[in-house]
Amino acid sequence: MLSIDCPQCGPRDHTEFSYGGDARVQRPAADCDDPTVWHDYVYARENPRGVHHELWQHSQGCRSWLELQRHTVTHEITQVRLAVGGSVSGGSR
Amino acid sequence: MLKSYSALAAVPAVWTGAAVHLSELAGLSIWQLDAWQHSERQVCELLADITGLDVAVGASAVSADGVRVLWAGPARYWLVCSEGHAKAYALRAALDVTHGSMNDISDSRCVISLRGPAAEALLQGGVAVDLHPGSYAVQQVLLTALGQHTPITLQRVDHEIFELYVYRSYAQHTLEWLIASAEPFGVSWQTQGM
Amino acid sequence: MIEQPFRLATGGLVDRAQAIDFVYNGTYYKGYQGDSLASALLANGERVLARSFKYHRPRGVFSAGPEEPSALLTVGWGTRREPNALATLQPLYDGLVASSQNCWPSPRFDLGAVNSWFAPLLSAGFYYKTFMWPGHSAWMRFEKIIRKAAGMGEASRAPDPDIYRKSHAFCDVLVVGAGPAGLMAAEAAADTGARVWLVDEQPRLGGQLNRETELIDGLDGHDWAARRVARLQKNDAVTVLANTTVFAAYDNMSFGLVERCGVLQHKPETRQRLWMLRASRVIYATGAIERPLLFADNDRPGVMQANAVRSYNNQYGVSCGHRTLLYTNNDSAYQTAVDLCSSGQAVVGVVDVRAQINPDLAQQMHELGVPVKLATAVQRAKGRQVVAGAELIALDGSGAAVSTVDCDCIAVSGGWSPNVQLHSMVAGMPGFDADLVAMLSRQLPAAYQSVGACSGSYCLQACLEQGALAGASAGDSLGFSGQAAAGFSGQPAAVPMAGKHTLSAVEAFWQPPSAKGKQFVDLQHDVCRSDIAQAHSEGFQSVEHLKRYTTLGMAGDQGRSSNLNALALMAEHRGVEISAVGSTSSRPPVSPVALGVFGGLERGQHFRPYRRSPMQAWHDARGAVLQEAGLWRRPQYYPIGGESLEEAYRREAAHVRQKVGIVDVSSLGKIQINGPDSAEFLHRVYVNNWLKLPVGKARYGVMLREDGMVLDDGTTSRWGEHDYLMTTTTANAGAVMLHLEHLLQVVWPDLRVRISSVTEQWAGMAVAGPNSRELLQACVTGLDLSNESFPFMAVAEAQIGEVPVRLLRISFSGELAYEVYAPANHGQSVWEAIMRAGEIHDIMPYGTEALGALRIEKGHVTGNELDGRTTLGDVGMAAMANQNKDFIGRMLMRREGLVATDRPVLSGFKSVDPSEPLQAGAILLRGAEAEVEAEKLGHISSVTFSPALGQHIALGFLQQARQRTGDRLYAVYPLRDHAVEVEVCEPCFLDPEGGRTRA
Amino acid sequence: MSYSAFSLFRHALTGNRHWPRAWRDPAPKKRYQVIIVGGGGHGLATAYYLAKEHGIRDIAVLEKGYLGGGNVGRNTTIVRSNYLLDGNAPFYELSMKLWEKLSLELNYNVMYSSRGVLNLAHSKGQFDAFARRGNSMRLNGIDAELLSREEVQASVPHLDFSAQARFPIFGGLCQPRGGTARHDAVAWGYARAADQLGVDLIQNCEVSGFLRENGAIVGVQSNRGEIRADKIGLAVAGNSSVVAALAGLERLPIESHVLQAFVTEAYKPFLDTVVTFGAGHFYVSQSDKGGLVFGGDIDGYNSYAQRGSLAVAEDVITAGLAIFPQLGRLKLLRNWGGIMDMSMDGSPIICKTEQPGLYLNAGWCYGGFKATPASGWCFAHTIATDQPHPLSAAFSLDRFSRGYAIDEKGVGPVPGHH
Ligand SMILES: Cc1cc2nc3c(=O)[nH]c(=O)nc-3n(C[C@H](O)[C@H](O)[C@H](O)COP(=O)(O)OP(=O)(O)OC[C@H]3O[C@@H](n4cnc5c(N)ncnc54)[C@H](O)[C@@H]3O)c2cc1C
Ligand SMILES: NC(=O)c1ccc[n+]([C@@H]2O[C@H](COP(=O)([O-])OP(=O)(O)OC[C@H]3O[C@@H](n4cnc5c(N)ncnc54)[C@H](O)[C@@H]3O)[C@@H](O)[C@H]2O)c1
Ligand SMILES: Cc1cc2nc3c(=O)[nH]c(=O)nc-3n(C[C@H](O)[C@H](O)[C@H](O)COP(=O)(O)O)c2cc1C
Ligand SMILES: [Zn+2]
Repeated sequence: MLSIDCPQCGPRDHTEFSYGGDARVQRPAADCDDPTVWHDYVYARENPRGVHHELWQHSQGCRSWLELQRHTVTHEITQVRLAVGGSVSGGSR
Repeated sequence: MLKSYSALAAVPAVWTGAAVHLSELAGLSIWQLDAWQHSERQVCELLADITGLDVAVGASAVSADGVRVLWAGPARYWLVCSEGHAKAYALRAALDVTHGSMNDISDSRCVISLRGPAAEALLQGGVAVDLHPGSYAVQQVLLTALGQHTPITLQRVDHEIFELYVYRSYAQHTLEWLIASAEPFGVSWQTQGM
Repeated sequence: MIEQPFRLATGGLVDRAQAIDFVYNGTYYKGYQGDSLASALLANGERVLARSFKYHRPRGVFSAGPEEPSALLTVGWGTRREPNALATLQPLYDGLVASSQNCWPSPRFDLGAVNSWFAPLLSAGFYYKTFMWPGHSAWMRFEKIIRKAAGMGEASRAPDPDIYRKSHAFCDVLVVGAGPAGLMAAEAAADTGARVWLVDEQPRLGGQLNRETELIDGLDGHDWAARRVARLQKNDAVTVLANTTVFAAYDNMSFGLVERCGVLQHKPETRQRLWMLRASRVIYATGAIERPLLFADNDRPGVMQANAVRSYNNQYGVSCGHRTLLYTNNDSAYQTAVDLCSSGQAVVGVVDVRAQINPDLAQQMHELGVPVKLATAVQRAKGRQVVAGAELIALDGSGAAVSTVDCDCIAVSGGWSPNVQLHSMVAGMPGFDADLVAMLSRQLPAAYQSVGACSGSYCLQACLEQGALAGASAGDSLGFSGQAAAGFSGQPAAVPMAGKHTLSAVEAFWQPPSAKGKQFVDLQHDVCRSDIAQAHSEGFQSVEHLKRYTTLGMAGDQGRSSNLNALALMAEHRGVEISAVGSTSSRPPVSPVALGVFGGLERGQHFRPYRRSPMQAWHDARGAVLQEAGLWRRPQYYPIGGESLEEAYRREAAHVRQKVGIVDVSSLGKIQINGPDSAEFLHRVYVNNWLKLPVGKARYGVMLREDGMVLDDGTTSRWGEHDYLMTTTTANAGAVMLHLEHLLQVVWPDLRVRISSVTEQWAGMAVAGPNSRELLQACVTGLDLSNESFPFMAVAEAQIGEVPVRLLRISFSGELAYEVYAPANHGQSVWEAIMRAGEIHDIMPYGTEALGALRIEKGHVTGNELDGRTTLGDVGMAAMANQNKDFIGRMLMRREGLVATDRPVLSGFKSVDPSEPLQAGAILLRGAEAEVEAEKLGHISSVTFSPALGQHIALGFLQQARQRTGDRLYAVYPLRDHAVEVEVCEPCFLDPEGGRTRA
Repeated sequence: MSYSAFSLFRHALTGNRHWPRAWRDPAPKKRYQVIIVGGGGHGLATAYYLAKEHGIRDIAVLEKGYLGGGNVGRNTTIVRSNYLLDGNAPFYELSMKLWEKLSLELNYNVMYSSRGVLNLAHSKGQFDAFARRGNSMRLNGIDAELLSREEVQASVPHLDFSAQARFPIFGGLCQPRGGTARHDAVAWGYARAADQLGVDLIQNCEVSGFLRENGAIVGVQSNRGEIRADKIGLAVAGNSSVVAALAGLERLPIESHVLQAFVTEAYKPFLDTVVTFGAGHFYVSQSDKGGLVFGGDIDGYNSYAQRGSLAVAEDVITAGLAIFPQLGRLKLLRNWGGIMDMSMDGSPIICKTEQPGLYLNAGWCYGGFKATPASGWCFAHTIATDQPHPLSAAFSLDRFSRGYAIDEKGVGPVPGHH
């Protein structure tokens, strides 16, 4: 089980969180009309075997969206910060 | 005024021991204050001004004279007081809409008090956060879950006294779970005469 | 009959003053307090307890612990019986009932034993090579027969009546295992002031100390252990649990523990408890188990671990045989000989494969009068049902003839295997240590320590020292200074003294002489040495292939006592080192765990929370039939008399159109939106325009996912300058909230908007029907409900019986209708007030079924239509989107596939015979025949009888629907061999101009 | 040598000492006509059908570990073709047809057991959705039966039909031809049959890079050296993103997630049907050894570690107890994880890629075991002919940009939710 150190609430079991996937995708600008950019935003994903930048929401806690750096083999979490103002992601969550 | 109904009215009284006493704290008002990203300080100052409490930015909980301010998430606070408390209305009147908003969410939560030597162990059955007094101090508020499916707000009011704010629709299920879980310790639940 | 013929006259840690009655295979027996079921059965001379999995060979007790492969019994009776219980780990209690499994009529005489005649055919992987003929379904026929032979114990068919509980737990230092190493570790850690958990799976703490005879600080080992335990139990910061297995280690130092608290009763208050423990440091002190040596018929009851024989002798005061032969490749078995002799048992000899042993040992044996045969091996166990002798063969190459020894117990020691299952779950594979002849986990991350026998230290003194050091350093590393403990010097705790003894010298001995008869490597799965040879010759040579092909190590004991022997055999076949063969992975659980404990109290009705509406009590009192809606249960209809669903909803729906009805809509998601940028936010979230919604008005909106599919729809109303209330569907309430929070926090953090879920704050009810205005005007104060002052889509605050309520003039039913939102605690009384006021208007409550009928008549969509694959265009709302702004889904909704003209779109349908019902899930075809590959034109999504139209109608999706209006098609339902002729019509069946709504 | 009752008997007489190898253990050649990366079910099946159906015998299957050690060797073995969408249904039905004769085809008993797959419905809405699926299946020539509550009870009497059930059973959809197959036997059966057709099965051979000439992929780098080929097919399941990235296919529409599976001790059989409980994410069957094999939802975060968390075990087992309350006393024997290649719409990808010489087979989520025969069949076709097979044409990589996602669940581009 993962333990995520929420900057607002302290270390919590990952079961209190909802996963949001790749944190590196960026919603294109409001005036962007390039379909490939939009396709990549919604469908193309980093999926590294190694450190992954990813979003989690503390949905059963303070409801903050967080950005984590987590290793996808050891599951070690090396950074947690509020996602506020940071990168964005797509799809319905 | 029309009658108010408790979400826990259907749960019959229980007495199998005194290690945990469960009761409903009815008649509380819960006001939710939300600040915008950069106005949290102003909102806290206002809260401090009107309640007379020492509300620091991000403070977990402060209380006095039946008025309580609880941290409820980033830049979000709950003012918990008795129903119709003048301070709540004063605060509402004084809050500048460019700093934040204030909503009455009293009916959205049911508040269950747990007291007794086994209260901590009982809650630990469902809460995945360390409740040992060394890590969870008196006054502190936790936004967490009971089991994997019920979000709750929990405050340790005293060493052996906890107050659990649970969504109203989950309240009866939660109380039934608490009573069943507390069986090995001995538990009492007194329905409010409503 | 003599009572307990194999019970020693004295000795053991059992309480002879407390005799215990128990039943085994229908017969009463006696044992003592402190016995395990295995020790009590052995004391009573019961040696054949079970039949083996594949060949139905007789089996008895092999070990004295959790590694037991053979003595699996069913314990308890009726719904409380537990199949496959380990007799070695089950403490005896008064009234315990146990029985043998996998045999008929009895373990001693078992008809299933015919299997062993076919043994050569049942070699490794035989089922892959046959049962394929005749015909394609040959396997199905053979399978039926094979399944009859499957399985060991029998599961109860009735629900498990016992209670299981779960709890989270936290500590600074977890110590797994309460042998000498674990006890010292726990004590030293506790002395630093850390919060410590000490856990052991045995009923009695002390580990090997209960089995051995070594002295510690001049005390008997078990006595020393008992004192340490007592001291630890006095410390508030220490939790000590017996009968508790740490069954798994997970990421981030979390552990699964199962406490068998009810193990001493047939009908306990709580049977077991799951502890979900998080520790900052862990110290593994899990000990080691003894491996067998291979020889022919080594599965005969009476062939046991030497250490188990010692344990039955010392801990339980039970003799495992009248004439015991020891067979070993290391020193530790000699301890068994010593202990047996000192309790007056006959040891017929020690057979040691080594050519040389420590002279002290030889001397000791000589003094005891125990003959030692060096460079000799046991080649075969004799005896048909139980051991009756042993055939020995000299290993010195002299070709010395085989000799025979009379014995009824062969106590075997093939060396020790450290218990590293937990270590390996997170730290990776253990490696082979050639000196210790064992698999060891050497490299553990800093927070993990391994001490005592599980780290390869078999000397008691070393175990104590390592434990003390590990405990202190764990506490230290967490910053505990030791102040909490009086007398703590900052140094490791004083280590008690145990008698020094030399380390156990062990010599690898993997290739026993071959002899006629099966040599069992994995006793529980009946995997033999020949199976391993066969796997090798067929190319199943990697450990994982070996395991999977032969099923070695895949039984309940997970090959604890067999894996290394098998790996060694494979290494030999392949001509490589054992270290090159590797080992299979260790997985949770370390030993089998009852499923019930994972469920805890979340069973039956408490499997998931039941979310109740504020008006639930009213619905219940009114006899509403409830319908599952996620975690909610909503009134589906309110039957009067013996009404059926069909009758009730038609009545309810008709009534709404004619008079007035009320429906509970509290489960709809409600989201409070505040802040100066709220309008802009809504404008970006919904496809339509939101910048100009005035205060006091509501608007319908549709939101998309970023991929252009409809996410949800609902109305949002504006209550103040910066104050909006959004409603969502019941099903999507959570998803929409998450979506909006994501947008606000991550995508557009600069928007000054705060949202919060207020679903629970408001009880919601819709009052609908031509009489609704008149009715509500009679009970609402503070608001003029006339069409002029409160038109369609207006919203306002008012009171009902002094309760402040919110009124919204919106309509899902297509009638003149209002939604009333009251603070939840007053929901029921407001509902009741409306019912009272409605009496003269003949108000009637209606459920979701009638609600469905009404909305289908209007062509309004719900989850049946918005199934996550629907575009705006599919539901005829493409025009609603404002393409001149950015909104979620704007770009991807334009993709080719989403705007293709052959997409089925929302349409209405009537059955051509108006009395013929339609069914949701039917497929639309041109013809009535359900022909395979017939062109599917669409499907029916929602159906109802429309009281207003007096006929059955439906909504659905149809290709080119608008061109097909008036066409006749078939709604085909091959699952029931059914087809209904339908006429295509507009999706809105009633009042398309909306006159009723606006009346 | 062919397996038969006779060969079993003959070998039994000689102590089973002379069974030949099931497949050779060749050293890799310098070049092949086709390389398949990944010795799981799909890779092996692809090699087999390339050799059998397309006459290409110069093939190597490169497997980084042992054959069948990936998801094919760790799945819950459910085989079915009960799909709603037209992009999926005919493909999985092809698979079903291949399953039905697979043991004979491979001369290896894969123990395909058509014991029926029963999906439970707990509300009218769910039931109607099942009906739509079942009707659609029937029209696609796939067997399906809609069961009332009573019919479900008659077929699986041990389910909880009491008033205690939190989500009472409303009815169900059953595919009688659905069932299970023996996971390992599928891998080994294809391996042995492919080997007999001359395919080189190379174990402990991890592909770590690709060789490129004139813009085309012409071979691989591996821990066993460079190996060249005209065409290279990737069938590496959970590792698809990683291996594809080595070949320059960055950022596939895939996330890798852990899915756990569970097996209990062996008990006398009492459950002869596969049962799935959608409301609680649980599916179960009882193996011929007597163990209950079951699984649930994914752990829910990107991972390449084949291990899961206690919380999911808790959740899955709790759901199991909700429909089978008598399971409480049965014991969990082992619990493991596998890495799912979760795609953006929950459907697979079988196609030629934009990199000349490179072919992709990925995105199987937790449903790729049942697809094994058809996946091999269609992927072999694609590699051999450079054309998509008609039944897998919908599984193209560009379906996302064109707006033709095949989203059975309707949850949108969130891999973890499929
Ligand atoms: C717990 C679980 C339960 C499941 N249940 C079901 C079910 O009930 N029904 C169903 O239909 N499906 C199920 N699945 C899904 C199914 O198992 C997979 O979709 C399917 O097996 C994937 O195809 P495969 O067999 O080719 O994959 P794999 O067996 O994973 O094969 C891929 C191979 O590629 C190898 N590889 C990876 N990288 C490299 C490299 N660089 N070089 C060389 N080789 C490499 C791997 O070692 C692996 O052997 C389940 C999966 C899991 C994990
Ligand atoms: N003479 C020899 O060759 C030899 C060999 C091995 C051990 N020994 C002796 O054995 C002793 C070793 O001491 P120790 O403390 O390392 O081990 P131990 O065997 O005394 O204690 C280990 C304890 O861990 C418990 N345990 C194991 N796995 C567990 C789990 N998953 N959950 C809960 N409990 C678990 C066991 O029940 C046992 O009580 C010493 O006395 C040593 O002399 C001697
Ligand atoms: C259908 C199926 C049944 C299984 N049955 C057993 C079993 O009876 N005993 C066992 O120990 N493991 C069993 N396993 C699990 C394997 O031992 C192993 O854990 C799994 O294949 C994953 O491999 P790994 O644990 O080596 O990573 C089974 C696996 C599958 C897929
Ligand atoms: Zn938080």
